[in-house]
Amino acid sequence: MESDWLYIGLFLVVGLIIPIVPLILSRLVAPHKPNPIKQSTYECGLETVGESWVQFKAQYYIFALVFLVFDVETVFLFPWALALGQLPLFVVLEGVLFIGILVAGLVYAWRKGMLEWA
Amino acid sequence: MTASQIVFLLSAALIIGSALMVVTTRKLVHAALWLVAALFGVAILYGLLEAGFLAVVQVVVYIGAIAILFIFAVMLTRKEMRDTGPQTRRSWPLAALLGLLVLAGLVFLVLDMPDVARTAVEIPAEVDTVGALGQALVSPEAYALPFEVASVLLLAALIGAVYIASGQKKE
Amino acid sequence: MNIPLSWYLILAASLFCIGLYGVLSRRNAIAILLGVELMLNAVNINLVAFWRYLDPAQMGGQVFAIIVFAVAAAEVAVGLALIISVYRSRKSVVADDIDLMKW
Amino acid sequence: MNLWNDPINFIAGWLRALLTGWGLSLDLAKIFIMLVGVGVLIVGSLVLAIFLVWVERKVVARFQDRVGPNRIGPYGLIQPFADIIKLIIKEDITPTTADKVIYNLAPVLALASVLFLWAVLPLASNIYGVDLNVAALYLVAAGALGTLAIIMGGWASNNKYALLGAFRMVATMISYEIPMVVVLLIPTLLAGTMSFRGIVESQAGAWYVLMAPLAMLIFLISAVAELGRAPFDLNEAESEIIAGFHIEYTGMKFGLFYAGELLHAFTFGGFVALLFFGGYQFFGLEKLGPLVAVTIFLAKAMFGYWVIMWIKYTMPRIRIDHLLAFNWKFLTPLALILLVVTALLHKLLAGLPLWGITLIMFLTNVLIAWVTVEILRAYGRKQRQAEEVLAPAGQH
Repeated sequence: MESDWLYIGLFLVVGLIIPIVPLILSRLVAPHKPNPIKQSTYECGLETVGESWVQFKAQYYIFALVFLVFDVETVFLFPWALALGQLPLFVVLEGVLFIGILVAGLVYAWRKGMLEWA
Repeated sequence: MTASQIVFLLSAALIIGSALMVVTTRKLVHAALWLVAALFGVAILYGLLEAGFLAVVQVVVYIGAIAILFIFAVMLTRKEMRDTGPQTRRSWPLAALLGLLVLAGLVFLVLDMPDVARTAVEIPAEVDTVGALGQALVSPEAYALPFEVASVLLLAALIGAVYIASGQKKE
Repeated sequence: MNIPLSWYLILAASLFCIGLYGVLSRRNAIAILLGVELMLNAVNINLVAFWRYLDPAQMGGQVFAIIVFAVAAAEVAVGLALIISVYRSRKSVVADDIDLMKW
Repeated sequence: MNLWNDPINFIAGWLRALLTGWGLSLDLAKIFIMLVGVGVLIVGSLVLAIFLVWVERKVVARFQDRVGPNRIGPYGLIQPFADIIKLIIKEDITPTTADKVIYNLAPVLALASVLFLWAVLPLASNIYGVDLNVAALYLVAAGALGTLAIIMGGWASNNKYALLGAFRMVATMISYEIPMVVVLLIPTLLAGTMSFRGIVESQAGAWYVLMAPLAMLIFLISAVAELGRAPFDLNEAESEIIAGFHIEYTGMKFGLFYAGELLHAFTFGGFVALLFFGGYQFFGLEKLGPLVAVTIFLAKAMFGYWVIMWIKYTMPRIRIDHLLAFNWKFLTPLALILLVVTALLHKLLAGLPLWGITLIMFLTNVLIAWVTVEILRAYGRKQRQAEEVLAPAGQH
């Protein structure tokens, strides 16, 4: 058990370090001749127009919101799915009720037109 | 000094350092990313405490969902990339003082607790904590009610948040 | 597994106080919510540490931690939605400026 | 314990004896052996990624009726190495307005989030990184880090097209994560465990694709969306937003994103094989030896990868509103219904023989698919009628 997590920890560290190696290699080998035009942001080959910080649609945020709630709820379902085998039928119905409440939220958002790209 | 103590101290340093950056850095996107680092440190602690399920859930929920939502919100409420103006209230020294006082009080309480230097009992190898968690969460004798209530809470949050964020479309 | 319980508790206490400082000192409402997240995580560390150190056979601590996840998600969802809604009408996310309801 | 039947333990035992012989303590030797294992797995998967560059180029050429790389080495096999050398010696340009640290961190995290997945992939019954008891959620967690990498890259470039691309990509990825997690619950539920080895072992009787073919389809679709490949590649819709979140990345940093994408596609092919096609099992053939099992697994993963490529090079791109509507109004409800039905059937049919369970579940899936198609057809008809009322024929 503990050694499992030790392995994961080592994996995370090594997995983060190894992708850096080609970057360092590239830094050593590649030419480096910066100039202002090269280093300006790229925009279809034209000069950059206006602020690079654009206000984007609030709809992205609505989807992220719905996602957050669903993400937490599906995470709750994992212990339920694991315990399913050892438990009586009405516990399964408990999970079904849980999913039903989840779907009610989805239906609400749908009916309110929140899932449209308005 | 054993291996797990070293891991604990490293992740504690990560958590405290990133948390300090969260509350002091000027750029809000950076603050959100430092929050991700702090939360990742907490996930390491859960791994150390052999609560594997919580460790991955921490990453899935906090880093995968909550941090993303924060970054979205920061970018939605900003006109430009750089944050301008003072980021703290004028009364920040008072807040710092209060924080330190609370910390001192809590540390005093913790050290005063009986048997606080205890070490953990071994979890027997055959005990499946993830399975036991599932059993506890859905069996009616244990936590079935909080389980259902949580879903109602999330439903309420979803409805409320979607209603507020979408703005009244009447106008 | 030879870390004393007090280490976890002190770490959680410091994290809580840093979060508290963030909540009290920040002007931006989103930054205040970031501080609240830190405080919730401090609580969770305590819950899980007590579960591990007192009685791992009882899953109470972990279940509570999971409920805290749900509460944190709900709090972030509603809190950020409020902030965005206020930003739309007042073009500001500074907590002090949001003083519509003074009574 | 011999080299043929249990190579990992054989080599580990040999290394342990060697290291303790040199005077290392047992714990240190264990950590060192783990480190060697981790290194071999990661370097192996990166070498695989290099090979995948060649596969991808060759296959897309065939789809487009070309020959593909064929100049360097037999069948152009050396071509990816030439590509890498080119990427390394290219000048690395960082925009002056970029947020340097985050800008440089993003590609590393993007590739690393894919590499992390290899820690839990069981290549054979005794060749795997770690048999985690929460592996299914670990898969989701690694995906969350990938999402973070994209938003970091898009934001740090300080380029509006990059930011827009990142937002589209992240909206797609998080949306399609929901049906993916829901259908991940189905093998978890059927196997009664989240460990991937447990899921593979429990498919010894019948592959889950027979019990839950719809779940397999949903997983495949959401995996493609998660990868950001066509038809879900609006992050890099060249005609609209140049190249998505990695516009500003050049040289090896772009290479990391690219390698990450290819390896991610292959890895998800592996996960489809693992969750629904019996992983390293193939009608008892895997018992010949672990190396045979690894070959079986990689072949299945390659098949999954090929299907993902097939989809990519056949389908046109979908518009973002259609894409999100497809997820939230179709895929997510369907996945939830499927989960409820599977859970109930799994519980009710517990006493039956395996073939009975499999048959009933398969038929139920077919029924659900049929009902869904009928509902969609009725909906489509209604939509068309509404369109015709609005715009009578001849007036377009």
